[in-house]
Amino acid sequence: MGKTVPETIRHLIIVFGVLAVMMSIAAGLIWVERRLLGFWQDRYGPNRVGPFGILQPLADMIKVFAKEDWVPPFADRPVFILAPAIIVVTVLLAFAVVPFAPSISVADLNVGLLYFLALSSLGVYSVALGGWASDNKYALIGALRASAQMISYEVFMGLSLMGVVMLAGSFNLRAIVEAQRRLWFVVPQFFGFVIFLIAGVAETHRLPFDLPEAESELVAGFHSEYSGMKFGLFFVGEYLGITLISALIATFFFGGWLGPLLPPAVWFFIKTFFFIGVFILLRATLPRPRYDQLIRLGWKVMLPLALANLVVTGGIILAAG
Amino acid sequence: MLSLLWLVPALPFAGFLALALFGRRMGAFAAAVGTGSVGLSALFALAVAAGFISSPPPARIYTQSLWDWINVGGFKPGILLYLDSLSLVMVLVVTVVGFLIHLYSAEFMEADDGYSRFFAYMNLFVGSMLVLVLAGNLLLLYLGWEGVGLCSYLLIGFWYRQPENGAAAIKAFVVTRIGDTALAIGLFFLFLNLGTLDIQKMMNMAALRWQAGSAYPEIAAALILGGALGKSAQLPLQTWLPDAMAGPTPVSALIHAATMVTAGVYLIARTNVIFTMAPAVQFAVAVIGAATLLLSAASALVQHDIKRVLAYSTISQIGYMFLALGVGAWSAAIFHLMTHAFFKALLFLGAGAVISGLDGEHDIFKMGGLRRQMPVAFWCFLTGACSLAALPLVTAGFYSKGLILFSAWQSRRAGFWLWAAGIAGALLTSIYIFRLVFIVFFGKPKTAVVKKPGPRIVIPLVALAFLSIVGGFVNMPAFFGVKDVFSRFLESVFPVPPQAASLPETELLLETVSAIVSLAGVYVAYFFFLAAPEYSEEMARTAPGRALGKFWFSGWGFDWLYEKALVSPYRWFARANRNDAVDLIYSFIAAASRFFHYGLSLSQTGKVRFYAAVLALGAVITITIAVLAR
Amino acid sequence: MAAVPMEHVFVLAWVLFITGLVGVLVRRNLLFILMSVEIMLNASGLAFIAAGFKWGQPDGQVMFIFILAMAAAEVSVGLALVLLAYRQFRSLDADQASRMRG
Amino acid sequence: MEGVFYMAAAVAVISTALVIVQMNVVHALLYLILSLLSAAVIFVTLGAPFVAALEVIIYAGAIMILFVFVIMMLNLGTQSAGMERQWMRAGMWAGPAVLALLLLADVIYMLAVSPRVSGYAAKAAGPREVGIALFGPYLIGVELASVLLLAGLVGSFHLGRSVRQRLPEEGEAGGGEGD
Repeated sequence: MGKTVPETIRHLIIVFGVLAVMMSIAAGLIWVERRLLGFWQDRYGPNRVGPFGILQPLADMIKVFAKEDWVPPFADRPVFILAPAIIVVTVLLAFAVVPFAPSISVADLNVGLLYFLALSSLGVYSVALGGWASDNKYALIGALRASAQMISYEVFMGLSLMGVVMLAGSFNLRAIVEAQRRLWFVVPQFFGFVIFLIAGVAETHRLPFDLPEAESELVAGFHSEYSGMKFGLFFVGEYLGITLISALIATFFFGGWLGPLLPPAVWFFIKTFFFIGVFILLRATLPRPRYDQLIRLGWKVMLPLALANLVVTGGIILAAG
Repeated sequence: MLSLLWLVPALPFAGFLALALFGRRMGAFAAAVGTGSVGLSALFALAVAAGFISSPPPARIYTQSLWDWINVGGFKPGILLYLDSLSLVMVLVVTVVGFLIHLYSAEFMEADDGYSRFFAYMNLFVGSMLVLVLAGNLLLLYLGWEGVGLCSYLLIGFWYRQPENGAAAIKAFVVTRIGDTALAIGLFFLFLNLGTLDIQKMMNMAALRWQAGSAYPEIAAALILGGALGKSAQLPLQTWLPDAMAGPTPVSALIHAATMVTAGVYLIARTNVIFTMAPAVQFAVAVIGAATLLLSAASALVQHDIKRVLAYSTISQIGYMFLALGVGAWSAAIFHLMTHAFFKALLFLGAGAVISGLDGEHDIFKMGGLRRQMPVAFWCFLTGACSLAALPLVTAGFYSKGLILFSAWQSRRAGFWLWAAGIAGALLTSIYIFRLVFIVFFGKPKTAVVKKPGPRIVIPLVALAFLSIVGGFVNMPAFFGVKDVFSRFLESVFPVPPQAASLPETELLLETVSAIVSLAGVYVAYFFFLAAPEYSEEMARTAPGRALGKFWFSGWGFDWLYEKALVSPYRWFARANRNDAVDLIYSFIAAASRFFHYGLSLSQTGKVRFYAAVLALGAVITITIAVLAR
Repeated sequence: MAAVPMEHVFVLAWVLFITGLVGVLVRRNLLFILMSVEIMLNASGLAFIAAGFKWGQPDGQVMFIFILAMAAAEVSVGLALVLLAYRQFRSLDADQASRMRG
Repeated sequence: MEGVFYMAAAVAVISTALVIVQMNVVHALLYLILSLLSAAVIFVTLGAPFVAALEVIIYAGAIMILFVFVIMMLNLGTQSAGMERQWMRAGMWAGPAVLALLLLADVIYMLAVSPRVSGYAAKAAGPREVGIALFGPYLIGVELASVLLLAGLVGSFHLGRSVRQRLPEEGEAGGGEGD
């Protein structure tokens, strides 16, 4: 691969830049979420550390790193340690294909969308193995729930994106963004957007679909036995997941970096943060459904809807030639 | 008019379908459907005939192609209806006589359980027979041929609860099947050598390709003759017909007298070109006809069963037709076929009236004096008998039989002997039929009459009696100075018979001789069976008389001969081979596979890994072989 | 693109396949047997992909997709059977199945 | 890319070998997933990124998670590892080893005698070509595969159902999904 030295350097800068930005966003979200929740619930949230409590993530980080790294003696040690790493690694790897701006993306794969789906499907292992390795019945039940939920929702997450692929005619994320120059795909693919949003919430097992870790019934679900930095990795992984899904919603349905006046990257971050806000708003407002309701919603409503969306889209594209 | 032709066979088939599907629920209405469909068919046939005669189609041939039956590799027999004067005559005979017999059956079979079944079979028969006579190619003809054979089987065994009826049906089926097989081989032979089964094309092709008298036409004619012999109950396949009387009497009248048994005659007439080109076989036809007519007329002389007398009589009369065919008098044969259809149907129906009148009595020696008790039946039967005996001038039989005898006389080959056989047969015919008349209708009454024939029986009888008289007037001998309408009508189909140097005087002489012979027969019958029956009884008591009577009664011992020569050895072989030598091979295979099966079932351990290992081993061996064999 | 010799890819596919085969033959645990079968399927899929790459034809990938579909069906039924067998025998021993008759 | 191929191949071989000698099912499964992921990397080096993605999504992501799911449902205790150890005796390796060697001999012979064909087609087939082939000449295959999947669906559904009906008190042994 004959690349010139400046190109290689530019590439490395992008790689590490994205990594740094994502990690700091994830950390920053700890503060953002708590502040926003406080705002919507008419209370303050963290406001002691630094101005507006903005240094709260730093304080949390110190706390987490300082805690004892403890593995329960009954746990399956290697798997127990491996599990939290998986989610962070897979989500960070998934960011590789996200186009932040026309020239800023780690990898410009022509099967970028499939790459994202592949990595998001691997993220299940983190939860499942973590729960299993803990050798704790709450954790195991949480893990079972998580894997069933994530397999189910992965199916139509993929299906909902196929409409976008059909319209753009490519799996490449950059090409998908370029295809939205005239019209954001949220208009022709409104159902695809709704399905993807719901599936994204379920994939990141955020409220209201956080049944794998439902505190009220399962203590803390799959990460009951985790503490210290391993717990921190799950936590960071969740925020990274939210960011990823938001970024992808922006990419797939809201024209990615496209926008007037402002630089492309700014538009991209504006859209992404908007959807992060939507995620937090969902957490603040919606109640948690029962587990069987969740699965039923997935298979009996979302899947038919996704299929119908696919058929109609395909039919219209065929009819329009 | 002519385009209505397809309706003629279609209506009886429609009737059959309706009866077969809904017959059980129809009750008495079944007769209306059965008779009505054939009646309509007869009306259409008459309309077609009117059209055919008033405005003849070009070349006097009308074809109607309904659809392609098969189309495979150049073999393309269509459902093709073919109407010329010959098939028109046959269609008229079949539909008109068929209609009258259906009408008769409506009353005759009224009390029977299988009323609708009977009409279904009868309609199927009429339809098949019409297909047979209207067929434009031999394959379709063969379809009709087998169809009538099937109906014959079904109707002979109509009262299937009695085992002997079933046996008679099977016998009829099997014996005719021998002839059918010959015919089927003949069809293959013709198709192989002429490349078509379309009758007209085939005849033209045969005339072009084959030399008269060479082996090809002889073989083809012999095979066709085989089929005709079986269906028309001629020597040596005649044994089934007397037994076929087990069926209901209208069946005997329709199938075993008027129509089906004459199919052989029709077939030979239809393929007359081939027979003309095969003089040896044609002569054989004449000889077989002559022999059959003598043999069965003699048998008819000694029967006690009224229907068996008529059955032997039928064989004998068809023998006359074969004789005519054999000497090349095609139109004479068809003429006799037509008149015979009228008077023999009449005789059977009359006999049926007598039988049902006497509550199922078949033995003529238990009848007697019915002349007064059943006058209508008597007069009609007498008309039929006169026609059969060929009483001069007034009967149809006289003209048709006379024409045959005249033609036989003219034959270049053994003409005198064939004529002599015919005239001897005529004497015997006259004797046996009037023996029947005198025994049944004269003398003292022996059995009480329980049932008088109703109108639906009387009308067909009278109609047929009428036809039996006037049917002959269409073709009078030349010396009457009247045109021979019938022969001329058929001229377009048949080649002109070889005209020997004979004068009308010869014909007059011959007709006179046959008239005298038939009258003499009547007198002989009168003398032996009415005026002085003791003489005949005396004669029957003497040793040679008894032996001869027994011999003739059994139909010249053909059944006995076949039983000994064919059936018994076959049965013996079947018994000896009860365990089927060929089967041993297969049971050995079965035993071997069972053996290996037990061996292999040992390998069924239930251990999946063992299976996988063996599978892998097998794959490795296969791959190794494949690799090394490269 | 890559200049990996085709023979190397096939040897790799062979090694993976044989590993799976040995796994099927050696292990008694039904789950291990199923996994070994998956290894074998994957190895054959690898061979298809390699052949398709060699000729620049999509057929190899098509075959792999069929193998995927087949594997999905096989695993879903196989695992249901494993669950059933476990409930029946309280064990995952494949040889336990030889107790079944009929 | 060559280096990537050989590294991935080494990972695949080692992890696959580890799959079949593991005592713990979950560990074996993790090695299997690793093997599949390295296979996906190999696919990418062989110019088939589309299939590589499918391998990860379906094989590693869906099929293997089913295994995890079933293992979690069975929830085998620690005694199963001991059982495995007991089942795995040294003698068991002999037969398979012989078979493997035979096959090896076949393969080496084949590779030795077959003519060396070097070089690759200029262009690798992308997702578009695969899709066109799938819904063109292989349409019947796609239909059959869908029928097969349907049969698998019905079959596993039936198997899963009948357990509950026959053994109602043991149906709860599976745990999780009911509550």
